[in-house]
Amino acid sequence: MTESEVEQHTVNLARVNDEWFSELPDDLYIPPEAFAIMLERFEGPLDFLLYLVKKNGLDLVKLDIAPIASQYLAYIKLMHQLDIELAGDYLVMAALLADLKSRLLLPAPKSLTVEDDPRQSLLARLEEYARIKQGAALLNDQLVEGRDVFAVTVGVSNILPDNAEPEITRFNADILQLAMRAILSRPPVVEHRIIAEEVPLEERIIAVRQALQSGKSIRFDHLLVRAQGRMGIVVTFMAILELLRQQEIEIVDDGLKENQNKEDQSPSLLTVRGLNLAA
Amino acid sequence: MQPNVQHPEEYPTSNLIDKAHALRILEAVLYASETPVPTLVLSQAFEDEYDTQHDHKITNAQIESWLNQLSAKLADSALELIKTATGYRIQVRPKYARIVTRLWPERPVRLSQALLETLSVIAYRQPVTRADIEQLRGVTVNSQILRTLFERQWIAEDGFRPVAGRPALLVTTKYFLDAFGLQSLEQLPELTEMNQIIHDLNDKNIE
Amino acid sequence: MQPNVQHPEEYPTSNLIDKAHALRILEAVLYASETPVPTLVLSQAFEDEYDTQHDHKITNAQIESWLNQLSAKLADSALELIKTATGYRIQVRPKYARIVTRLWPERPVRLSQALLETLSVIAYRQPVTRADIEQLRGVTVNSQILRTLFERQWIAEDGFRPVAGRPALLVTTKYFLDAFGLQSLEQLPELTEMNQIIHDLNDKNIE
Repeated sequence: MTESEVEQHTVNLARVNDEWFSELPDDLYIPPEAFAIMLERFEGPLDFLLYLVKKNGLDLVKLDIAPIASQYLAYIKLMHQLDIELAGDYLVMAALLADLKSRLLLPAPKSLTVEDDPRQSLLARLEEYARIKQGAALLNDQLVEGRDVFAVTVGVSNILPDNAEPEITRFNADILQLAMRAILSRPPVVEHRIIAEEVPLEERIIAVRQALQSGKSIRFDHLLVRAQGRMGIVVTFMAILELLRQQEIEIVDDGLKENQNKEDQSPSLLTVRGLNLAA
Repeated sequence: MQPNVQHPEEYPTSNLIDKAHALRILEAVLYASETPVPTLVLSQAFEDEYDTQHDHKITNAQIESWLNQLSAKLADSALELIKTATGYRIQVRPKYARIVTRLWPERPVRLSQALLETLSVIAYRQPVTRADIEQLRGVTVNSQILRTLFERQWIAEDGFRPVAGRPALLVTTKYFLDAFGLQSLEQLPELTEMNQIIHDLNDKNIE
Repeated sequence: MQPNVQHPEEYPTSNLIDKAHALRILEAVLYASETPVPTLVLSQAFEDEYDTQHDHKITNAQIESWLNQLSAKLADSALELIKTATGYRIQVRPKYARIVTRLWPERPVRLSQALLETLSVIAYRQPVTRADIEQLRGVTVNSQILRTLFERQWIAEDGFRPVAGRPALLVTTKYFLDAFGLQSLEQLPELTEMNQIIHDLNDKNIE
């Protein structure tokens, strides 16, 4: 997009939305796609607000919040129009600022004291956030072990001077299994955008019914379809509950054996068996 | 390695201790330790070595004097001796961090802006709840960041706020102080005046 | 301790290199390393430092000469430079090992959850890179923990993954098996539990 195109674009926008775009800040000449990138640079709406405050060279203490609120709202509105996805935090702040602006437009009641000034709480938040941000910068300036300095640990010679029998501490290998299970049972950390494939309950009921038709016992995990993922596990379990309710199947092993009998360490899983429906 | 009692007048109580040997004992302990070594542990190293034989105590002043000499001995090396919250630590000087991080790019601790801000709230405003952090930063607290901070043992829970839901109160730990080369929370860099902050942040953001 | 450039004629190609500085670079690398350092890695440490400036390579002979000088520098200390099968390492001399092991006799006893989890990932999923461990555990790998595992010789590096950065592959050792009373890796307790199944399914979904 050339500069003149951007300009044209902006002028058009200004005509459509006089409320928002009559106060457009100069740097709206940023190409729209740059907005998304710009947003990523901020740690949230307060950070963004602080940026606007700084850019305008305003004294935060004497600040008239109205122009900043307008700028913020203008940005949010524009980003919305450009279909740039915004975190909810930004919209919450926009609502707050819009509310603040509308209240400031009303004639100030006589009784309004400094403490009641709705600007105060926002300014206090901004100030406090600015301090936190400064604290973050100061912490970042520290010499951090593992980043700027590296703690020295040298090994100790393995040759024992007196040839003494080293005291070997033995560990139970089960603690490794427990640790691994702890890791595996945690929800995945990375947030994946998984479009959840619907797993129809009806399909699962039919599948489980078919699998158990011959009256044999099947362990729960063998009833699953890998491609169905976690949702498949949940829906398959629901299917089993439904079939139990209809008395088409019965439980052979409830999978709780391990807890009841500590001697028996063998893994235990829910196992079900089909009942003879003809009977 | 030879006994070398050059300055008996300086430490009359420990004239039986060979200074060079004492420095080597301190070295062994400081270099081998995985964590900063408190003075108490350093003096224990000497107890085993000397007290039973010579029936006198090594004073902390004596140990500190030796530590100063050890520090001087490191002046020409890539290492330095520093004092942190939990004790003394020998570390590779910051000047050489570039080489270390280049050789082991996967190793260095990375501190994201979000992590630093979260840590800043906890460090400067402790004790705080998760909700406090959200309120102060204006964004949802990233669980991943808290988990990392807990994992590094830089933060810990310390009681709860007696309100509905009894939210846990978060504080920084001595390991946080160790990692940031601080001896106490009083040594946290001071936050300056508001106008100065705005000014500084301006410079930072423009980068 | 003083810079001491006595033999410039020995290494004419590197006469522009300040020997004292070279020794400090070697120190930084050897002390910061969690494992013995191969000569190759030592020479990499000098690449950025000198080659671009002076347009010449540091030879292995040059490095070995410096290592000898470093070793001499350690003569009066509690430390020594040794060459192992996999590279050079600085360690506490046997004479002082006793003091260290006496101070921390409990050293091997307490295994933190973070250490156990790191170890179990290496044990069950070997060979793994550091990044693999981070991915699975969801937190940054603590260098201190790896250092401890290396020091106990429970884990070792075994080659590298042929991707960018050539990250080292970690495996468990026979000392690990000894410590956990196992004859072989096949004896590790099996993970045929529900969470394994869920985990596998997750992997599948993410791919």
